[in-house]
Amino acid sequence: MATPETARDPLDVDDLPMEPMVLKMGPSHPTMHGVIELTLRLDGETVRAADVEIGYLHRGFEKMGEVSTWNQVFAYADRLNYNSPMLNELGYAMAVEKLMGVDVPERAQFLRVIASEISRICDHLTCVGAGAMELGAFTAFLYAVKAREFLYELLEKISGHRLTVNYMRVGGVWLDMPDGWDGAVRQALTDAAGVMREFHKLVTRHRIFFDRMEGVGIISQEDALAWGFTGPCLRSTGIDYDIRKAHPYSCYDRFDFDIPVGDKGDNYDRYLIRLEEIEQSRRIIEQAFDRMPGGPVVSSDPRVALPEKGPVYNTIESMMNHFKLVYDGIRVPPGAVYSFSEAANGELGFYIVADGTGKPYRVRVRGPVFAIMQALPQMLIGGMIADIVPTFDGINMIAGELDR
Amino acid sequence: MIRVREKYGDRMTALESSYLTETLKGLSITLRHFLENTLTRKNTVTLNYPEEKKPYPERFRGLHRLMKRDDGQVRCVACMCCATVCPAHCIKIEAGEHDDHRIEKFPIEFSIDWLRCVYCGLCVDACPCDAIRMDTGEHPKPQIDRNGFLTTKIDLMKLGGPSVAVQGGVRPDNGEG
Amino acid sequence: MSQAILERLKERYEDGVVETATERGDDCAVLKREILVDVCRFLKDDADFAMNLFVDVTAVDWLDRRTPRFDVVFQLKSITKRHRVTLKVRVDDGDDAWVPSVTGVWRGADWFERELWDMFGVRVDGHPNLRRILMWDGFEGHPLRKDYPVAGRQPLVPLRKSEVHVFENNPVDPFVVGLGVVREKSDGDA
Amino acid sequence: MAKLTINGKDVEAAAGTNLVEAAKQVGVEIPVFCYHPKLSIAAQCRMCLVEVEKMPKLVPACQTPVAEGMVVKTDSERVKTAQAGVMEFLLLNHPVDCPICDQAGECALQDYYMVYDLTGSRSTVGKVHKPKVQDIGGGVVLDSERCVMCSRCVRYFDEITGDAQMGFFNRGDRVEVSIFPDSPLHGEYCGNVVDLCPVGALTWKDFRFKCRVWFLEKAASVCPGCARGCNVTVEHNEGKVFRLKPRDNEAVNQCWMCDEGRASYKFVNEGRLLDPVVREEKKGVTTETLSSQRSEERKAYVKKEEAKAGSREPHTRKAVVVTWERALAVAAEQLVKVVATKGGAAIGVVLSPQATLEDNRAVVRFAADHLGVTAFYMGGRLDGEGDAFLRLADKNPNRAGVLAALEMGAVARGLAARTADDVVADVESGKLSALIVMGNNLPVSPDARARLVSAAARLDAVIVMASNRSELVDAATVALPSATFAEKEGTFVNAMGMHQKLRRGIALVGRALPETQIVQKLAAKMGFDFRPAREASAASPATAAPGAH
Repeated sequence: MATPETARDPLDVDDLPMEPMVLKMGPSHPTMHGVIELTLRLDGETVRAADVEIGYLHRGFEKMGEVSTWNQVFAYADRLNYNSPMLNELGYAMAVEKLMGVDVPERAQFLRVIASEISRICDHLTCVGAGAMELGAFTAFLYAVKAREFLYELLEKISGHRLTVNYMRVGGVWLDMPDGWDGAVRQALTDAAGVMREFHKLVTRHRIFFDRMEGVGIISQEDALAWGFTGPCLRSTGIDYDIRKAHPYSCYDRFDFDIPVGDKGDNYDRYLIRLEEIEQSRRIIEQAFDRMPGGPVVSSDPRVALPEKGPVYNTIESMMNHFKLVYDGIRVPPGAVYSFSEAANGELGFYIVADGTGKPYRVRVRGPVFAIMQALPQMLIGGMIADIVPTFDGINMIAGELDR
Repeated sequence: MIRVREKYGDRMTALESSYLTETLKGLSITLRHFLENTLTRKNTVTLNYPEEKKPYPERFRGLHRLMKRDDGQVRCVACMCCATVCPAHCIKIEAGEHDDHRIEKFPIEFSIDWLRCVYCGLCVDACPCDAIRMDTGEHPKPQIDRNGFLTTKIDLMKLGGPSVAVQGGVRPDNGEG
Repeated sequence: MSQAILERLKERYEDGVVETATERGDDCAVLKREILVDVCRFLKDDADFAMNLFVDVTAVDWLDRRTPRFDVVFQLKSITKRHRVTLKVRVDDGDDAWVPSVTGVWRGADWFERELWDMFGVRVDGHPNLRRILMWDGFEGHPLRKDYPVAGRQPLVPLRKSEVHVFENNPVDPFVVGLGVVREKSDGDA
Repeated sequence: MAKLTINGKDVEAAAGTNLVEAAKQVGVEIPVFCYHPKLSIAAQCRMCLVEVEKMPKLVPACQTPVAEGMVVKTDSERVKTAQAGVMEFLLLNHPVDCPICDQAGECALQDYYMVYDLTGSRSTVGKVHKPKVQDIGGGVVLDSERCVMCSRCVRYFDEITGDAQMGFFNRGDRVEVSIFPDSPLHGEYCGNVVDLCPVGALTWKDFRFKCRVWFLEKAASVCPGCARGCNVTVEHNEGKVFRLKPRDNEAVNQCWMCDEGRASYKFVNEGRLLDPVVREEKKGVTTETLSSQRSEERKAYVKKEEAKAGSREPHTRKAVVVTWERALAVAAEQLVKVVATKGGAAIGVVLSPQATLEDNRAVVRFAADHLGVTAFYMGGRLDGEGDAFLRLADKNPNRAGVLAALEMGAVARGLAARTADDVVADVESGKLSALIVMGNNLPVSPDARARLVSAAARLDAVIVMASNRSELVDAATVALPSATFAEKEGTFVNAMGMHQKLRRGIALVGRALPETQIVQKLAAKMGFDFRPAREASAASPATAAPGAH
């Protein structure tokens, strides 16, 4: 890493005055994972100051939530962190269920965890793959995308869509897994693991990659905490904080998995953590399939879940129940809760307020990346302009959950 | 807790930092893939689109269709459940009185704006008559202008087929009197 | 554990704590605005509580339903102690719509407080850089207020020719920024 | 007064109060189908069964008067079982009709099911079927299958209108509510049975299938149909009014409304004058230029005009849709000319008892103070039928308001409203050379109206502020679109002298404006300093009390 001291020779300055330069990077620079704008003040190639301007992808999620029914919000929640829609849905569903006090059936919990972990793997694959590509390893990126493709197909099989899944509902999930899905998941995970081994061989120990990741974008433990880091970025500084372990939710307490942590808080740590978390997610999924209980996949509470179609077509009782849920929505009792879960980038929090009607009074999303992005200038300053790319990737900014 | 640096290695070994071994290792992987893909296509994951197409899975939510009654009339009774539940407000229905008293109500017009639709499938969940489905397995085709995506009842019914579900208003025991 | 926080706060601040409640497992203390920063500093520094992670701040607009109008809601968490607490401050509309900044306690509150201002028009007193964050400069109104219409329209913004960019983390030298690369405005030679 | 407890809450109620009403006082809802406060007690739906201490059986709350020391439970297991049982019976033969039933969304069965039942069907046999979609007259459609036999409609005709028109027929599960053979519903108050029906057995033909009720937004308003001023809610969606429903007001209409009133919203949606129109002295047909009409309305209008053009000679004045700016400039110019040459006495102002008190007052003050007008006439609609119950012969909701507005504007000037027939006479005699008309038409005979229209062609200015198209609008030199009662805030003063507030429902249709604003703009155009909203009465509900003006 180029430190300010080595970046320029004081002797040169005398006869060649350095000219500070302001560079606008973005709002749609190719390496910007979403639309944001960096304003950099450069001293040669060294970043002296940086500002982040966000909000380009603000779609008014919270405002839309206030005019949607509780179940309609899932369609918007999908589009927060669009790399891992299942994790957003899980976070939102848990918040509503916490406020309502609904019990979610076992099998639905397991399906949620499996779907979420597949989403987490997808997210990490995108992050490490894109990171490799931005450092020039295009082949490696294609391998990661290939592995992700196997998983997207699984999501498509269970939910109907790859990205805009809309799979979860308050009180459970949309449908049980299709026949043979578990076998397909195990197969796909094995295939993906094979691809990832190759990916690993291609980049992890390659010196070009190593040199550009190692020691770049360092953040200390204290700083990370002060800025409100969570997720892989916090763990890269050596803190083993993972909400799945610290505050187990859904059925995570039943699975055996490890939390990877780094030492230095640099990009290489973040890369390795993501690589390792893919492995751990695989472990969770395999255990979940081994212990998958039977039973329904959505709550049997008629105030929460739509009744089955057969009775709806044929009996007035279910028909009325169906109608009330459709036009009135789920009636969530008045109150407010904050519910949080471990999304791919850290703590995804939902603070929801209900006023007893079928629509949320307020839906607040605390996206993990929002807190992390504020520290980006600190992680960039002092580094080279080329270091922006791996650091930015290591944060894994997703404009969807940053701007909401 | 796993310390990733312990597991994956912290520093470059002398061999690794020579570029050579790692580059050769990488090249061997890509070369193997290159040969495999050109000679056998056994492990190739790409398709020669559009000659080869991958079928959508069974649950894929594609274009909507309106199901029909046994006599070919539209199944929908314009109850507006789908229009109510749609988060994108893309369904517009105009209800009217049907001549047949056993049907009573039917949609004079039923249009979906496929550009506004987010393909969430809530309308299918919300339909109490098995009238709207998204199981065509097709995605919207490109159109020259926006109006091309505004689909009417006729188009939606063309995609539709007979429904096997027994519907509320008309039950097997629904004789006269 | 977090029940203990509420007890401790009540004991320590007496009248400053307006009320405490535990709702569906969430422990919440409603504070008077004056003691907010003090409470935050105490919760962060106290070894028993060690609220080292600032999670979130947002507001709820109770237009026409309650007075004061806004609940400003803080979520705090301790990573070491694995517990958390919700703090609320009630502020009213107009001149009263302000809270003190807690950026002095947790730096990470910075953007969250800017968002609070941007979305609700609740000013954050003592914030180092209180600008809009998700909306653009020149946006009229505060979108998450209940009286802002869902389909609200905004006037067009005039095309910006160039502007002086003041770096937040290095505000000494302003620079003129336009399209692409623009040189320093000041006549200095750096 | 009797003291009792309901669900552990102390209640104090007057002797004779029944338990349903007593429970309401403490916010306890007892479900009812057959009970209605304005009807006699039937106690036949059994939905309101409650447990009273020391009574061996559950008792119907609607039929049980309060007594000192009573201990009532409405949420005990026994009561819940009874409620669920009643629901199960009621639903046993209920058709699976929610998708096609207009009541869905405001149906007592649906609402109660979610609270008091929530169990699936246990029936293994088919349902009993009865005739559906029967047009029983009076604008009411009956579906016998959906009926829960609460007899509210039967009792309504027995007790409120006094002409028994409905009854129960057959026995057991074949029982049906219906009209008597060959005697369809008649009378002017049939719509109330639709409101009374707790389920979808009786639906209102005019509203059927037009809009789902859960889409409707509601605004408290006053019926514009007659001088009674029945309190109503304007139910609207996306800028269209779909129905008027009565609102409780013991002093005016209790909870009833006449059928004529129910239909009195129609002019809000149909045949509206959408843009300011200026008529110029040119040969040509009026139709082509009215371009901004809604397409279907425009087609109908063109058709009508073409027919007219075939039978009569084309209008000599050409109508042009113009901007507000232009229309007001033309109106101002014409008025200024008349005032300058002939004085204010040559201008006649027709006030509208269809418009609000505020609008009339603004027009009176503008005309009297700034133009020097002394001739004010009462516009509105011709008298119609009245009866002893609600309907009054005066079909204008605000006649008293016009008089009040004149009185206020007439301080020390002795203004009075003359009849609309005087307008025709004064125009024909040449006493007036300009007219300012509020409202769509004049309450005169068709013959007199035709005379006025032909005489109006000779006038220097005919400025009409109207919400709908009419002959008078077609004869105007300047037609300004005004807002209807559903689009503005204001006050109606009914025949009893009660000031009643209107709340705004839909957004302004087309480019229409409330008359107050039109006059304000017109005055500004003419260079007057005119502020009609001095009292700002529309702003705060505190001024809604009678006598506040």
